[in-house]
Amino acid sequence: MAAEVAPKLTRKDFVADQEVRWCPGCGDYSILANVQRVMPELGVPRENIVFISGIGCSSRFPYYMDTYGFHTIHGRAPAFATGAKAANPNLSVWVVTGDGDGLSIGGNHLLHTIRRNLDIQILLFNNQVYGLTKGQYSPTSALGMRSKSSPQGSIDHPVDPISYALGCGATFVARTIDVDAKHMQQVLKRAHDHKGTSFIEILQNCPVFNDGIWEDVEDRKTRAKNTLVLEHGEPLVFGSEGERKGILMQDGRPQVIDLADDDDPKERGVVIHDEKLETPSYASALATLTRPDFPLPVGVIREVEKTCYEELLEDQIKEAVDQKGAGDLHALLHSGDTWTVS
Amino acid sequence: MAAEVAPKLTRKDFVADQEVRWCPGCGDYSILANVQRVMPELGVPRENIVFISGIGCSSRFPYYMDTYGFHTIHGRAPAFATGAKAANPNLSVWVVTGDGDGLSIGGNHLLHTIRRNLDIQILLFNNQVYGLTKGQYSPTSALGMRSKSSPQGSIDHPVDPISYALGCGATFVARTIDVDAKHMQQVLKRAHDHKGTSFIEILQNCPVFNDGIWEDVEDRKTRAKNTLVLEHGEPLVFGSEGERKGILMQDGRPQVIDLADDDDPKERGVVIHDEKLETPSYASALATLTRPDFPLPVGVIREVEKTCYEELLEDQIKEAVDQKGAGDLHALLHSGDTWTVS
Amino acid sequence: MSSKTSEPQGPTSGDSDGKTDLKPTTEIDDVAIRFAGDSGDGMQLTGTKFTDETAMAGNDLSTFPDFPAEIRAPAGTMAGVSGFQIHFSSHDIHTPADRVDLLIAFNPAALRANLEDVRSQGMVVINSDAFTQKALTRAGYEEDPREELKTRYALVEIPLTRLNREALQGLSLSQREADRCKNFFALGLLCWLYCRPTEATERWLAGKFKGDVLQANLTTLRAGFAFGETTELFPVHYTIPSAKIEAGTYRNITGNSALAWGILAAGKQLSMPVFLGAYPITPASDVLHEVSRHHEFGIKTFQAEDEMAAVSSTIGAAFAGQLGVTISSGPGFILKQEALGLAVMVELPLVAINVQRAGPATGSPTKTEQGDLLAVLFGRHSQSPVPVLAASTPGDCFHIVLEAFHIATKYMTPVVVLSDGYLANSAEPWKIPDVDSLPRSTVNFAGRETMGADTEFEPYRRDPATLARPWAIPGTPGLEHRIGGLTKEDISGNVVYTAENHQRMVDLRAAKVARIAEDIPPLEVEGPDSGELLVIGWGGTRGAITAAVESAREDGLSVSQAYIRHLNPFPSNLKEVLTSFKHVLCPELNEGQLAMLLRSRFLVDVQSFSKVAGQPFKVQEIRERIDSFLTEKS
Amino acid sequence: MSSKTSEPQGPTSGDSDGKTDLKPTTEIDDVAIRFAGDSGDGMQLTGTKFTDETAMAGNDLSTFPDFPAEIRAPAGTMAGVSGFQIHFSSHDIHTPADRVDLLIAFNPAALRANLEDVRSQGMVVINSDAFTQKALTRAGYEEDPREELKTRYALVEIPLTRLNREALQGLSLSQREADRCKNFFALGLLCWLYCRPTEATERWLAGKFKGDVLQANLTTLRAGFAFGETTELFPVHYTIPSAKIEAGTYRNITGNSALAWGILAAGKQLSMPVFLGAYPITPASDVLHEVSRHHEFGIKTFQAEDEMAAVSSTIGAAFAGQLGVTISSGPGFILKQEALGLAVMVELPLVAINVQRAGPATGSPTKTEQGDLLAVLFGRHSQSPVPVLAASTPGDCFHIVLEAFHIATKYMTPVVVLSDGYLANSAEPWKIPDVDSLPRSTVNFAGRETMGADTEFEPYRRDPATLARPWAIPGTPGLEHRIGGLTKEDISGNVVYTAENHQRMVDLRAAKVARIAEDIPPLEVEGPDSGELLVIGWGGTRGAITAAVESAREDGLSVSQAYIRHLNPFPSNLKEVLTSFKHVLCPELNEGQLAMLLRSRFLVDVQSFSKVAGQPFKVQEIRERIDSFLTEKS
Ligand SMILES: Cc1ncc(C[n+]2csc(CCOP(=O)(O)OP(=O)(O)O)c2C)c(N)n1
Ligand SMILES: Cc1ncc(C[n+]2csc(CCOP(=O)(O)OP(=O)(O)O)c2C)c(N)n1
Ligand code: SF4
Ligand code: SF4
Ligand SMILES: [Mg+2]
Ligand SMILES: [Mg+2]
Repeated sequence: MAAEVAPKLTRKDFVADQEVRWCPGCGDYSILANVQRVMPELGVPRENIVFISGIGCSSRFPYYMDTYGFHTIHGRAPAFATGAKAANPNLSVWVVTGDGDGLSIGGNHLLHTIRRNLDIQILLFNNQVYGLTKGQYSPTSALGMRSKSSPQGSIDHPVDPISYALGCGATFVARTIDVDAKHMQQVLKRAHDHKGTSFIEILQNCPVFNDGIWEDVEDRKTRAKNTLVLEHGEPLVFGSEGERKGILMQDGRPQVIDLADDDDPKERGVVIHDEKLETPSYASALATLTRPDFPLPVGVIREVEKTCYEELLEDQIKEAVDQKGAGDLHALLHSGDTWTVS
Repeated sequence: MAAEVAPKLTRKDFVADQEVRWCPGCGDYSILANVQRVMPELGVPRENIVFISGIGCSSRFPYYMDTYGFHTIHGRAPAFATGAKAANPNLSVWVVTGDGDGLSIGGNHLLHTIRRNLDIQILLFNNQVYGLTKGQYSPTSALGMRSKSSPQGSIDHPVDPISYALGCGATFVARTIDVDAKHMQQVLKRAHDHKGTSFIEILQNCPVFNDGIWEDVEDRKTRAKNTLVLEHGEPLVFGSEGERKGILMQDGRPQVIDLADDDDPKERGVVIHDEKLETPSYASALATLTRPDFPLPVGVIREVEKTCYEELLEDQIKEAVDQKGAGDLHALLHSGDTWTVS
Repeated sequence: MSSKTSEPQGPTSGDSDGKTDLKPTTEIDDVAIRFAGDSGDGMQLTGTKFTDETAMAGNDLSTFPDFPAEIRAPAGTMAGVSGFQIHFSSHDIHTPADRVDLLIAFNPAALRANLEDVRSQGMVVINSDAFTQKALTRAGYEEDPREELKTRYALVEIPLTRLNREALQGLSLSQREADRCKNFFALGLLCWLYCRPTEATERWLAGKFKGDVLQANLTTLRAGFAFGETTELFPVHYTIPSAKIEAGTYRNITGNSALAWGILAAGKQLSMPVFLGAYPITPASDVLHEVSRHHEFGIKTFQAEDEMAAVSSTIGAAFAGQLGVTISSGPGFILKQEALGLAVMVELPLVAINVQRAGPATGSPTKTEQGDLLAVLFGRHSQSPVPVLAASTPGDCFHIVLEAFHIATKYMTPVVVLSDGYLANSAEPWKIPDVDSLPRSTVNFAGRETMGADTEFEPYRRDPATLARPWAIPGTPGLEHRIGGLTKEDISGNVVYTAENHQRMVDLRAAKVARIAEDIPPLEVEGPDSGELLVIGWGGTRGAITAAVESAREDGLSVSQAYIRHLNPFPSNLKEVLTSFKHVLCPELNEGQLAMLLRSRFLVDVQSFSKVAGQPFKVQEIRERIDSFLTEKS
Repeated sequence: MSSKTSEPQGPTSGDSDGKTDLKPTTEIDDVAIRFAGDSGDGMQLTGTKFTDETAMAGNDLSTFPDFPAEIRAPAGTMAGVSGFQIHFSSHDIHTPADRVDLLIAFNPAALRANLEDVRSQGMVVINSDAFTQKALTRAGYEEDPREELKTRYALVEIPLTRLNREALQGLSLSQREADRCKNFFALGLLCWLYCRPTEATERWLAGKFKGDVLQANLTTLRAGFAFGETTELFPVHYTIPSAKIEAGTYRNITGNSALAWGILAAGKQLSMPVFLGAYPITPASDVLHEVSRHHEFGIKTFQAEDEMAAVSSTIGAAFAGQLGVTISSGPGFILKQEALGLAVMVELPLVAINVQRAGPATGSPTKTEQGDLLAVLFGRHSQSPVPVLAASTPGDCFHIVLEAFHIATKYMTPVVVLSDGYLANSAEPWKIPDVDSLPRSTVNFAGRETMGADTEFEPYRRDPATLARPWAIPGTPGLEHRIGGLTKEDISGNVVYTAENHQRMVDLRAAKVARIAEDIPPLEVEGPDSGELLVIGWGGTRGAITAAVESAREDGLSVSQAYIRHLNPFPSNLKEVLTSFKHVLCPELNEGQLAMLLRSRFLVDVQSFSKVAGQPFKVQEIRERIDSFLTEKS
């Protein structure tokens, strides 16, 4: 664990001297601001923080953070992060990736990093498009999306990042929205506190190539109606006063009911959110709620405990040293059969 | 669709003239025999059948089938299959892969092939080890497995192939066992009948590097107790006479109850298996049942309908031709601004 | 640039709207201009439209777009500047020109980033409205450069923003919307200045926009034209007589469009369905985009999850009997090497295109380089030979794809085609080929009927002429067989590991590729067949080399040039050509890769002239190297 | 093979069990034998044990295991045969020998697959119990070959299966278990035949097995030894005097163990933790296995999901400040090229090992080749230079890893180390180096203290001597900075796309790698410094070349040899060496890759002698090429 001796830092300490090169209005700006705001609150010395990314607009992120940063190659950021974290478990390692970088070319590394459960954070900016290469559909784009490479509409069924992470055995899975500063900061802190790989899907608007896909949950006017804000131990209730609704599960099938403002959701049978369930089937039910019939769940969907790879790796060294003593090169070279010529 | 004019074929028609080069006792032999037995029953002309594999012991499979076959490179078989099927939708395309080939290096192609839902079959032979490279732990190996590359025990949490396939959005997911001939043949037929990507995990014993990991479900004596044979519309009941048990779901948490031989499982609240549920959370609950507390589900876990990639691809061509007429090279070259010099 | 001035004449625009020309025109034979502004200012579009007009005016031309890797880098900064250069002429030209005669800069950053490429006393047109103190600082100017500029250039300050807004008054556009049209004001002005018609642009606008936006663009285009006619700032305007070009119908084409159309044409010319598997990457993606717009050609496009899947799916399609093609750029291409090695082993036809960009690593994705020649030849493990072709002009990209497919299917082999970032985006007038004159060929799949009734199908029994193995596709009764990456036995294709067979197959694969030389035309020398110096090149540097060598020869130097389209195998007379000259110079946008191949193969002291700066050669650079070389050696 | 026979002597086994030698011994100075059987017959183990005994007997030796790619290919077939050859001698030897003096074949397939490598009139020992009609057919024999064999070889038929069973009667083993021990019967017999001690094997058995299995193996081993003593079949046995070898303590080592131990040693010698990221692949996996057994050295081993993750994690670890090393073989290595290109751009130290195997594609994974030299040099897109070293003997694999790490950390660069399938599995006696004499070095991470208080950290400000940039690792306060694959600005490391900077950085990276030549010892010539012919090679062919050249020189030919360990940059005197000879011949297990480099660099007419058959060179092949070459040229 990083020693907590750093003088109190502020957001500014995390702003790098590089000009930010995203398009005007890009959702990445707001994510950057929120990450910079959260950093001082983590109690991690700045020099121990590392941002690692792949390739994409989103993956330019590390250049703008005044921490250690590594802008790597397309799709492989989780593998670079694995090496860095395994090498030095004291580091606070943050992976930034996009829906293309993380889920198209990089899907395999996401799988294996998640299942190994290193104590790192993975932020996947989902704008449902390849921004940097100027607007092709991505693995999260909706069926039928017209883009430069799909002028007649995409014919690929999209993958849902949350379901995918769950299928990979993720111990921490969450979702938040580029423009919802407070919520994002909460989620980022929770991710940092989680011991294990934290996977966060951040819905991000790309005004240039895919404007408005998240509008219903980004717009303050419609957000309450269209999002289900998850809180551990609280009922699955959404909507605003006068239009509250709750979610039941009937034989594993979710269902929306209307709630009067003075209803006790629990009594009405509304499901109580439980992040800690061992079996991921509840989380996977949440993951598949789709609008317009259901609201979009945001917040921490699942958090469970499992051993972390980098700790077990260090343990192996300790165990080996305990059993055999610290490595002795001379002894190694002379192990087994040797003979001496004089 | 392939014309069904072929003369009645037999198992022998599918036996290639190549010497089979697996170790004595390898589970792959039995899988091969069952696949060869099923082929004549599919009603597909032999010349339309294509087996495509990656690299691994399991991936030698195509050499032994007297059909068209392609032994490709490590991990990429689903991508080769995608090209072959997209090019010629008349072909019956079978991918053979291993836990290393399919889930280690090849995890990404599995994800994308599954979500695109081409009408192909993917058979993943899971022996929880890298056989061909002589016994390293694989992504499905249990935590703690001692192998050549993990002499102190593996420290990776394994990925569950079924959960993974579900997280990828699979439309057909099943599991069967190398030595259970009848069951495997049924499952293979179901997979072939399914329109879309069928993913089948086949539990396979590697007597050389990982002997006996599936023994409790392979051994006829213990199989009934340790497997839950799934049948659509039937209750989740397992065990044999005098020791029947059923599975309930309480708040999304599975639970085993004892059943008297004359109990009506339905009345006792035992879950009725439903392959067709739209939300995959039930299937994902099944996927995570682990022994010894629960039996291992075998059979078709999920089968739902979605459009197939190769059909939509053909439709795009039809649509384009309908709208613009068949491509005219002269017209294309002269489209837009041209000028004539004389 | 020679010029002759004449009195005001009639309308030069194709419009017969009765406008009369109010100012004298000067005839010149060669001009290069550059548009420069923010990434958001529409410079690429403006340049393209001017290019179309220029082409219609009958000039020879060459263009060079140069833009940042960011989608829309920060407004007003050097990093965000996007440029488009066009060189047009009444005679044959080969490059977008080393220096421009006119720069139009939309803001201070655009001025600062491009100024050094303006010829001395060239014209610099700026949008004076954009020269605020803040903008100057953002561009990195410590003081206003305008005064100083006047000493070295003909500076023309135009309040572009204001003039455009005024022109659009009365239309119901927001100011922001109106401002977005100002590039068309500039375009109108330049069309007047160089007596270009505006017809094609107006037609294009009408097809693209409607209502107020259409009206605004048309209005400001015409306002710009009118402004030229009336302002005191431009005393003359210029005509550039049309070039003497071969008769025919022409169009502008970029390398990427030509590749895309070549792919579509291949399906027609070989009468087979085409499968394109690709993963987007700059600067290759536009090929995927363009092909995707033309499914009516029966082509299937597959946007894969990554490059490994792109090439693997393509090989899968080839296995299933289609014309497979995959396209990428350097970083993506090298991810395909393992699968291409498999294609070499299983001997399936396939075309793999690499539109090279500047590296190493992610490098400078929108910049050009010729850095991948050795990588495509030798980047697979073990001995894994493939034929390699390189396109040399945008239009050549069309024909080269056809040729590649011809070789691939005739010899049953993957073929690599090289293009580069410069060719990809540059445009040139292209004589549209007569479709009937394009090469055709037929692919013969193996069939049961060609074999005796009881014979086993032998997937590696070769055609003695080409050494090609048969292409037997799934769906063919009786030819069921297995292929794969393990060492294949000669003829039977079974898996064997014996030493003799291994060697034999290595030799056969090498011999097959070498044999392709028989189909390759001899290398042509431009200029005398022998002499002091041969300048040899390949790929997109052809234009610059040609221009430099021609100028040197005009100055009486003994210099010829040759350019290699077929990089593996080489044309059979290559040795003869090389040894007919006292010296050989090889300019490349890499550290001497072709030079290395030539030296090792022929033991000729080929001298490399290397530039790896993300930019094409300037003609002058090559010319100077020729001069200094001849001086050193004599 | 020279010999001298003497009368029966005392015990030759180290055991002082009072056995006396009943038969005459013949002294010979050089023998090669081969064990051959099914993959399941334990040939590799038997060979290894015989090797250990031979080493203890003080002979120089060289081994060559050759086995199928399948885990346990079908019993009794040619495809399933596994062989182990050992060459041992009382003098210095360099190769496992071209032909064997004795073959012991456990079944007809083993006989058929190996017979052609037995020298004329050599001894062929067979397990006669295995020569059933069925087995003969399975091996592909149409008739029993034994009669015919006798005319050409000294055939010795032994009922091995039966003798072994009989020896083990009384122990409670199943017949199958008993049969599994028969390789130890054979081992005992051969130990008797060549007067080897059996001590080490007995010790090894005692450590490995217990109870009846231990007993059985010991019993049959001794029974085999005794059988030799008593049977009529072997009238004499042989002693091979110990070789005159440099004083020191020795052990047998294979190339793969040496690589693994080199990796462990690197951590010690540079006093830094090591991180090994790898994905299993034949023939490189054993390095991962061996290192994984030694976590007590503080090394972290990471079995990645694929090669991209293997190299990426390793670069990540290097970024975090560890000694990163990644290992693979050809097909896996080329998947790492993109990430290695990034390592070149970000200039982080790293060692990437490629244990080459026979290709192309999946090829013949257990066979050897030197096919990847050009791929490791040029297989990344664009200009992406890395230093390349190649090991030439199994023991050299240890030292080369140390050297690679030294270069990597001193110059801040990824370094490629080449080994091959032959070196990987072959064993040789290796003089164990004195740990204190191994090179040490210290890595200096950048620290805030080395900078002025207000200065910005400049990640690309280079050490003027080495051109290395500083290694500033996360966790260091005040040095926070960003690196990545986009073109870097000199000194600041910021992202820029200007032409001058691009060129400067390309030049700097090239200059840095070129500068490593200053640390490289000059190329040594074995034999006269000048003359008729220089035979030049690299990597695992060194032994065969040495043997061939020595024999040629013994026969009075003017031949010298040199071998290149440093393939990039080359030793600085290389040109001088090459030009001191009239002719240069370059034998390689590829199609002339080093030859190509030498020809292009030095314009010297280096002649390639190429073999690509999945097998090492035979000494005789090279010798014949030398002879024919000198005849042709004279
Ligand atoms: C090996 C390789 N292939 C392809 C590319 C081109 N490329 C760069 S970013 C990108 C997609 C980025 O999409 P996403 O991750 O969604 O990022 P966004 O730009 O939308 O933030 C692609 C295809 C590359 N740089 N490297
Ligand atoms: C690019 C590449 N990397 C690594 C390998 C080595 N390799 C071959 S098969 C294999 C693992 C196979 O495991 P699995 O798929 O489980 O097959 P099994 O042998 O167990 O049936 C590996 C690592 C390879 N052939 N190619
Ligand atoms: S292209 Fe889209 S994602 Fe990329 S910077 Fe611009 S707005 Fe943001
Ligand atoms: S190693 Fe295992 S999986 Fe491979 S053939 Fe042998 S028994 Fe089967
Ligand atoms: Mg995106
Ligand atoms: Mg396996």
